[in-house]
Amino acid sequence: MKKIKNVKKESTSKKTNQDTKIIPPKKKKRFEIFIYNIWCKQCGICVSFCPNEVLGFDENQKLTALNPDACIGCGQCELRCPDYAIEIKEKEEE
Amino acid sequence: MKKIKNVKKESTSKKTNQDTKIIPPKKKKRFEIFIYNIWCKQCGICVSFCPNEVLGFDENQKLTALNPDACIGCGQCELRCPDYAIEIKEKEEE
Amino acid sequence: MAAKTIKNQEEAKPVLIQGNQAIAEGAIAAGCRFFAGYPITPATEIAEAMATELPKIGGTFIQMEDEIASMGAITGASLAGVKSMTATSGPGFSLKQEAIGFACMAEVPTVVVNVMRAGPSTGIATAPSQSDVMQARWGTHGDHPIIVLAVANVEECFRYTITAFNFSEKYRTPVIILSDEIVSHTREVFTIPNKSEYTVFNRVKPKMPPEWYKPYEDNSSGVPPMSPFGEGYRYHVTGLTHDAYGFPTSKPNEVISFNERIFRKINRAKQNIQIVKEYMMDDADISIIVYGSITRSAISAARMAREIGIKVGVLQLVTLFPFPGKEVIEVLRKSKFTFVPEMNFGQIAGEVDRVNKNYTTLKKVNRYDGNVITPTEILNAIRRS
Amino acid sequence: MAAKTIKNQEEAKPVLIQGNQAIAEGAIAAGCRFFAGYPITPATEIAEAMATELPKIGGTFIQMEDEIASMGAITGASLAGVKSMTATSGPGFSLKQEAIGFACMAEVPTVVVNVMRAGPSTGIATAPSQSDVMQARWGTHGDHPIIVLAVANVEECFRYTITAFNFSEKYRTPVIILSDEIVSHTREVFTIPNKSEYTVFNRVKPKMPPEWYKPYEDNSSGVPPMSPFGEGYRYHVTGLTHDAYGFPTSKPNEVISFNERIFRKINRAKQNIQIVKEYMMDDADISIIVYGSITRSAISAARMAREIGIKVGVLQLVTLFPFPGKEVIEVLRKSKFTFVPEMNFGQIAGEVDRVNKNYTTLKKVNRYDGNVITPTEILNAIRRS
Amino acid sequence: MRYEIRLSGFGGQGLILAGVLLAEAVGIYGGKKAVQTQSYGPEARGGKSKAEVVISDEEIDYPKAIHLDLLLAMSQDACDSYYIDLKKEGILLVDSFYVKDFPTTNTIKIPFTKIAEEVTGLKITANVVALGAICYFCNNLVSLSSMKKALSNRIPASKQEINFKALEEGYNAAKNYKQ
Amino acid sequence: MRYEIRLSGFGGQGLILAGVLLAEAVGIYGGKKAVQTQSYGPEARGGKSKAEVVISDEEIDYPKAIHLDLLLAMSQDACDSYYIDLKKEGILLVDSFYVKDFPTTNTIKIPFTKIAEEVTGLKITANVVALGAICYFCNNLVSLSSMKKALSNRIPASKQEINFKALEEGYNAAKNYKQ
Amino acid sequence: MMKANVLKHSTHIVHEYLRHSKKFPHMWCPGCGHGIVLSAIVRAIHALEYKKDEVVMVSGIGCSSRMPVYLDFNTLHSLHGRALTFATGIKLANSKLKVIVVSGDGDALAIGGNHFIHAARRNIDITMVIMNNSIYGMTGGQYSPATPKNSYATTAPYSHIEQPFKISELAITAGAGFVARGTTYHAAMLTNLIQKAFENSGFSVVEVLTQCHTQFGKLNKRGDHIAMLKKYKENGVRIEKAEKMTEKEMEGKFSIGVLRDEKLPNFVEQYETIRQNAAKKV
Amino acid sequence: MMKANVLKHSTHIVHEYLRHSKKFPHMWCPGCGHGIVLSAIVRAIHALEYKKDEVVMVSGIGCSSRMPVYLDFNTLHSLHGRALTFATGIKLANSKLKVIVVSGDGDALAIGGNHFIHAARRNIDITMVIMNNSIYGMTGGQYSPATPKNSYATTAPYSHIEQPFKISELAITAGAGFVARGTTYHAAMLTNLIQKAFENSGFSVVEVLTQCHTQFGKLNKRGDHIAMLKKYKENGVRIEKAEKMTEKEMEGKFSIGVLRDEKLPNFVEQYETIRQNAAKKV
Ligand SMILES: Cc1ncc(C[n+]2csc(CCOP(=O)(O)OP(=O)(O)O)c2C)c(N)n1
Ligand SMILES: Cc1ncc(C[n+]2csc(CCOP(=O)(O)OP(=O)(O)O)c2C)c(N)n1
Ligand code: SF4
Ligand code: SF4
Ligand code: SF4
Ligand code: SF4
Ligand code: SF4
Ligand code: SF4
Ligand SMILES: [Mg+2]
Ligand SMILES: [Mg+2]
Repeated sequence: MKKIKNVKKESTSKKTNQDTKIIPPKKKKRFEIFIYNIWCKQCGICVSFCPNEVLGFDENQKLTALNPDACIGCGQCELRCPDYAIEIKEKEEE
Repeated sequence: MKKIKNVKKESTSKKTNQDTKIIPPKKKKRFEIFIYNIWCKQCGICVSFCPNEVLGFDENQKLTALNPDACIGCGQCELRCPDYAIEIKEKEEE
Repeated sequence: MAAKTIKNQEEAKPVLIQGNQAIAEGAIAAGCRFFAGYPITPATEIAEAMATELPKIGGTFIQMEDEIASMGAITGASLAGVKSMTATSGPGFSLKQEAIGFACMAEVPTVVVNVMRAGPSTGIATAPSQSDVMQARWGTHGDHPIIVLAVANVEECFRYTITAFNFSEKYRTPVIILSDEIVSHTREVFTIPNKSEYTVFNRVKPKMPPEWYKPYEDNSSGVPPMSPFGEGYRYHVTGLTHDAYGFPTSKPNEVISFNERIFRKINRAKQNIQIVKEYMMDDADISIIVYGSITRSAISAARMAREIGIKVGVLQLVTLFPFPGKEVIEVLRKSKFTFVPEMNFGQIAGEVDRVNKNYTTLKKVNRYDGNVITPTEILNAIRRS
Repeated sequence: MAAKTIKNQEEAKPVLIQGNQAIAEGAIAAGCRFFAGYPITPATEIAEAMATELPKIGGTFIQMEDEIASMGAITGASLAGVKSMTATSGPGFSLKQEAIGFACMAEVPTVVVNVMRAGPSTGIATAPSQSDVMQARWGTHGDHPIIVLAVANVEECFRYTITAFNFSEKYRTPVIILSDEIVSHTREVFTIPNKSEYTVFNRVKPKMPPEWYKPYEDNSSGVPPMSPFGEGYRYHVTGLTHDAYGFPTSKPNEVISFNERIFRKINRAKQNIQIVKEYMMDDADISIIVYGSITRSAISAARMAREIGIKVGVLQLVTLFPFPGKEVIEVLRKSKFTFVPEMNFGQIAGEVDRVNKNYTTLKKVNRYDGNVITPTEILNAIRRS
Repeated sequence: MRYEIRLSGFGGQGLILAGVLLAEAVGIYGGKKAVQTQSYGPEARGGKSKAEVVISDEEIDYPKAIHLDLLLAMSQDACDSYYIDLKKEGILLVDSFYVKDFPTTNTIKIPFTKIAEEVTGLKITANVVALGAICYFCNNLVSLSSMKKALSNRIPASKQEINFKALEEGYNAAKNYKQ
Repeated sequence: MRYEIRLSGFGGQGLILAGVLLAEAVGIYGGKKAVQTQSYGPEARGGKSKAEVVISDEEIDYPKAIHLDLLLAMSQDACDSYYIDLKKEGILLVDSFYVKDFPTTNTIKIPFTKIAEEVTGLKITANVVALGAICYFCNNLVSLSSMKKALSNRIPASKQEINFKALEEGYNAAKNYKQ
Repeated sequence: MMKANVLKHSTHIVHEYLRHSKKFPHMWCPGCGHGIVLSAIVRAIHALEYKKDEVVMVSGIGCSSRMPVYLDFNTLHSLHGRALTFATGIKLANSKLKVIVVSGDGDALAIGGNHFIHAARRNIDITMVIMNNSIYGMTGGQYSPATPKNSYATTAPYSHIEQPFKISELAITAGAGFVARGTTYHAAMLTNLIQKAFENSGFSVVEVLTQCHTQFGKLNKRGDHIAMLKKYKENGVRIEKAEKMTEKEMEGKFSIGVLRDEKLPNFVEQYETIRQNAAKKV
Repeated sequence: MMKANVLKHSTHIVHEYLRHSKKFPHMWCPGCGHGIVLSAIVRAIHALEYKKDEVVMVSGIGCSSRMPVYLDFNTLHSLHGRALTFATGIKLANSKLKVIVVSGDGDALAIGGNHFIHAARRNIDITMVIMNNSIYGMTGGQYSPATPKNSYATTAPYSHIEQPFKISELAITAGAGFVARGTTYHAAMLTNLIQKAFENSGFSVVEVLTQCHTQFGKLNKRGDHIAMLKKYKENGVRIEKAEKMTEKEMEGKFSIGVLRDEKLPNFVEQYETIRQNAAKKV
């Protein structure tokens, strides 16, 4: 089980998904997004239900964090990923 | 299927069974009681639930109409006889 | 791709058709108008084809809650006068055994298809096998005969499904059709024959007045006429051992005569029931006895052997039970070696062995890894001998 | 009269006990602590005895919703480490076939008793028969070996139920005990042996660290050690064809090695498994090959024959499968005639016939009217020959 | 020496229990071999019922009765059906409370059910009364005392006394029986 | 003459349909014998998928492919697994959109999926594009016109046009192919 | 509507429907409730004026399942638990037949429980009479899925620990359009309930509480069949009345009468539509 | 009580429970809901701090039933429809084990329907998660007992005419002490429902609506797995709210949450009493 740390981190912040209430982090936390591409089946569930449109596919149909900085660490992607192929970790204080 | 016409007809009238409402026949009808002893298993159900205690067993454990005249033709015995061994017929006008 | 290729039987146009679809077509051609089943790989396409086709022609398809229920339903439908079929694979076939025994006992014509897959148990659902052969003969409790046919290609799927219905109607018995994953899923070009090209047999109904009818009365054929429910011949059907009226009995003479009759009705018709096919047997001194999809490999192998100068012939058993012992013995007698290739550990080989009273040397060629036996494998076995 | 005669096993007092109760006693003696069943004549008393006895000694009895559920439950209980049994008769035995096949595939020790009654189908529930013999061997789909024992009297009911458990534990396989209405309902005086008089075998558990454990790994015996669920060896059990880890596979080499191993583990232990008993065979020139309750008639018949100067011997097959061909052949070789009396149309006779390569003249003595074969019938058959 | 006994009548008369008691008296307390069988069946729903006991000094191979040495018939139906299985010199013992037609003049007629009702007040002890009679007729096979042992093993202490009484009355009735 | 073709890739690429079409084109509209088989299995849940067509002038006994004359591989996985079954002189035809490692330098690489997307806008027509290429390489076995007949028998009229286009593009791509 | 006279000449009517080729009395124990159920069924059929030829009676295995052999209909004594599966085939093969399944609590709900809930779900036009005697009568007194908790059975010698099914309620939840409960004491009412069950097109269930004194009664000291019938009389409360009673008042009692009567589309009529749609696609 | 963090580090937790000896990704189609159910189960078990060694997961046959092979528990992939029977034996043989059955709508309710209602009636301490995708996924799209009326399936090419079971309601009527319904969209809630199911001692059922876009979705034009998840989101109404809504308001919607949670005496604890009583009689 190779954990592939996703490197693409374009920080275009997008409007939040209306369906989900977002509590703005009291203290701005930052999150790292790990995608295990060997396991990921590109189903797009995490993409669809991410409240902040953090995720998307690249031109090779690979899942990518398009807006990693927008991630609020809500864990919705992990909860619904049918293939346990995405993981969110709070960033260590730099 | 031999139909044995029961001949015992002692006419001791008894008090009516309290559990069952008896509508006294408007015009006094009389009934004949046929017991098919070859089929009868002497279970006693007809005896127990006859509203007028018409039926009983003789000394040989054979089912008998002890009080044939008390029969009101309600048909309860026929309805519950598990062996279809008793039949009530209205008597022809004599 | 299920229903697309199933054509109305009037047009005689070639179609590319799967074994499973050909079984459905054969059933419909034989007059089957009721199908009850439960999905299972690799038999499901039969149900799917029947679900599509039967309502078009006034028939009925129902998916039951399990295989037992399916067997019960087809038996009921047949009692009500409608030719009926179910189809399954090993696990479902195991479940049906009690109800198959009932149909044998009550003498209800039904056709049961078992598309064999690799076992034991759940095994490999998508791999072919021939390991339910002995089960088809002995899967039920109690002693009774049964008719088992094995099909080898699309054309046989069609043809012998009709035969299965005919036997079931003629002898008032369930008939088992054994197919396998290869036969059932292989698509071949096939032209559905015209009605004039096959015969359909319908059960004999009673002609006497109802008061005279004894639904289980013996006669010269051993097969009493059968009245569908609802046509004035009210009678009793039971899985208990019964007398000529169908009423339960335990009187030894009645029990014996019932049990002997159900054997006799099959045994006396053996001639008619036991279907075998010979290929290149005339001058053969080595024989292959084979059935089902492996027949194709055997014929290829025989051809290949003859190319290198070995005179090999093939005896294909279409009827597995009642076991065509006479025909097999004839072949054994003229063979130096007889090969029995099977996708199991040697089930029909055991039957051949029983009748082989030192006539020839028997050699088994077995495969049980979920793959079909190739012509080369058989050829190599022959060359080694 | 069910539970009354079942005594605590410490006291060695003679009791009048039915075959069915002796089976229950034997099971308990063998360490059986779980029974799941569904009532059926003539096997019900086994369940009733277990319902009474098991809770007394910390075991569990459960009446399930049907026979399939019973077979599932005992397989589950055995996986959790508890020796388990179920008991039924023909109709229930037919229903269990799929689940028996699962236990063979997953190699779960279980004991299944079939008290045979007259079939086919519902037949005569209260009459004896021996017509499920071939079903015991071939009732499941897929190819696998199985161990089948047949008991003849109360003492054997007790003794061979222990043997059945021992075989099941030793070879990780279901073992079928065939009894019949006569054996099961006949009461005889029997003294339940002391624990020191029989041996009880318990399955071998793994000793290696869990990381090393492969639940289906081959070894010299072909029987991998078995860990109960919950003891630290977490593994996977499936009815799919599986690899050494128990994981589904369709890789031909893994499939082959699994299938061959389950045959090998039984075949290599044949010597141990095949139990036969000889009576008066030493100087016999006529033999009777027999099993189950008819053994008693056969022995009587042999005695009667010797009284009139005919040297008859008896070979009783306790183990029906794996079929003790070697022992049978030995007897066939020295017999002018061999008789195979059975309460069916000749099922074991067919197996004897297979191995009889012109050694002797085989004669069947069959009865299928719901009555037992008497000594006189066998004697008469012998005298006619 | 093989001795075959059949106890027959209708369902509910306790004939199977009687068979078990007889087999236990002989086999456990009497020092001989005994094997007991019975017929089950829908008959059990009020129809015929029968139990058999085969007694021998040696091992008993065949457990079913073939030629009866003693037939106990406690119903007319049973008497009619099973008389044919009786040996020529066999004993036919009937409950004359129920059996009115006798197939042979040698029939031993004792009204077991009547005796039962008289001495215990319970018709259903007729089976034990009959066992008493059998103890008399087969005294070389089964003694009253081993039958009592069998009874006390099976029957709750509270009911022992009336059963012993029934047994003894049966024995006495047989002893005093005059054709 | 026996000619064996295997169409392989992953589930969802329509390879079984392609196999059926090829067999129909050959066997119904092309005047030769054709037998089509396929592999089912849990593989169908997104994994490998394959269909085989065996073509011959005579009756075909053995219906499975043994030594492939032509292998179509539309995924890397399929290419890797099945290449071994290819005859020495057999044709390896890959969808270069998915297959990037080639087991032999003789590989014929055509980006079927890319072509499909370009000409029909639908990746799932890649199977038909590949069939077009096969019509070219096996023109002695199957003609474009019989393939078109097969297509029009199976495919709703509304989709016929784009499928014909896909087919032709595949044929042309093969024709214009240069190693 | 019930013919006025079916409650009046019951024996005469029943005799008309018995098989004269069968030996009577039947095999049931003296006083067994199954015989009473038989006559209620016959009266209902007589009232409906069904022809004997169009009636098919199907059963499984059990004492209750012995019923068909005695009746002059088309009769099928099938396998333990499977009566509904055979009946389904019969009904679908010839929808003009009136198909009635008679079953015991064990037959219908132990081994046959799955077919029961599926027949209800499918709403196939079959009338089913379940003779619930809370026990396996035929095999000699083992517990059934209807055996009340804390009862005794030969397989529950220390008392029974499982809850019983609420049979009628289960039928309703599973989808049956008509569900009623009666008893053998209420023999006249039972006739009526069975008639209504036939009249409802769809899967119709009548649960009948019936005495097995031989097994259940004896093992549980419930007295003889008469004592058991008296209990039915005492504790059976008409549903109209029961609905107005509190849970406490209903303790130890049970409701009788029609529990559900709704016309739902049945399988056969819907399949006819399927046939028409399919025929268009030829 | 749920450990606070199980909803937060789901992937990490799930990976801890996967079998490293198995090849991933698993065999389910991309986007199949069964994978989501797996993670909800793992989170619940993790929250309960069960040891892997004490958990036994049993399944039948179907796509859903492939779950056990991936998880590092004691796992049993049994026969189609029979998981509960095996689980019953396991639980009774060693009552300390935590036994969970995972099943599909076909496995649990078609062939397995009888074991389902009997396990509920018996109230045996097993937790059962039913993945209801309204179809037979594994065999390629035949109708199941949960397929809604008027849908399409490969065996209902002209539309389906049978009513579906109300699975949760059936479980309640059959006697289950704990019954809940969830969806794969409501993944956090699902974790909680499963945890509660484990906590209830007795037969506990969680019905999960889960998407099979490959078969059911495709045959019924329901769009892809994402569209199906969105429908769950739209139409799933928490039971607390649903109870206050009118039937009309609930049209096309369904309630989710805990439908029943009662402590009923379970089989194992009652059998212990039987053992004590029996031991006295030795
Ligand atoms: C497959 C199968 N299993 C078991 C039996 C044995 N058996 C016959 S009837 C019966 C139970 C009958 O109970 P019920 O249906 O309640 O009928 P009752 O006798 O109480 O009327 C059983 C278990 C059988 N005949 N077939
Ligand atoms: C006895 C038996 N019958 C039929 C099958 C074939 N079969 C395998 S899975 C399945 C249905 C699965 O449906 P479901 O339980 O809903 O699971 P899903 O695949 O939808 O998750 C069937 C019918 C089988 N394996 N065994
Ligand atoms: S945790 Fe996942 S779902 Fe939540 S915002 Fe981050 S990427 Fe999106
Ligand atoms: S939900 Fe999981 S499998 Fe699907 S795209 Fe996202 S990471 Fe990949
Ligand atoms: S009809 Fe019957 S029940 Fe009524 S009074 Fe007369 S005898 Fe009594
Ligand atoms: S109810 Fe019938 S069987 Fe019973 S005693 Fe009366 S007539 Fe006889
Ligand atoms: S045992 Fe019970 S159910 Fe059977 S006939 Fe007797 S009373 Fe009726
Ligand atoms: S077929 Fe359906 S249930 Fe099966 S894995 Fe695919 S989406 Fe899931
Ligand atoms: Mg009952
Ligand atoms: Mg499903």
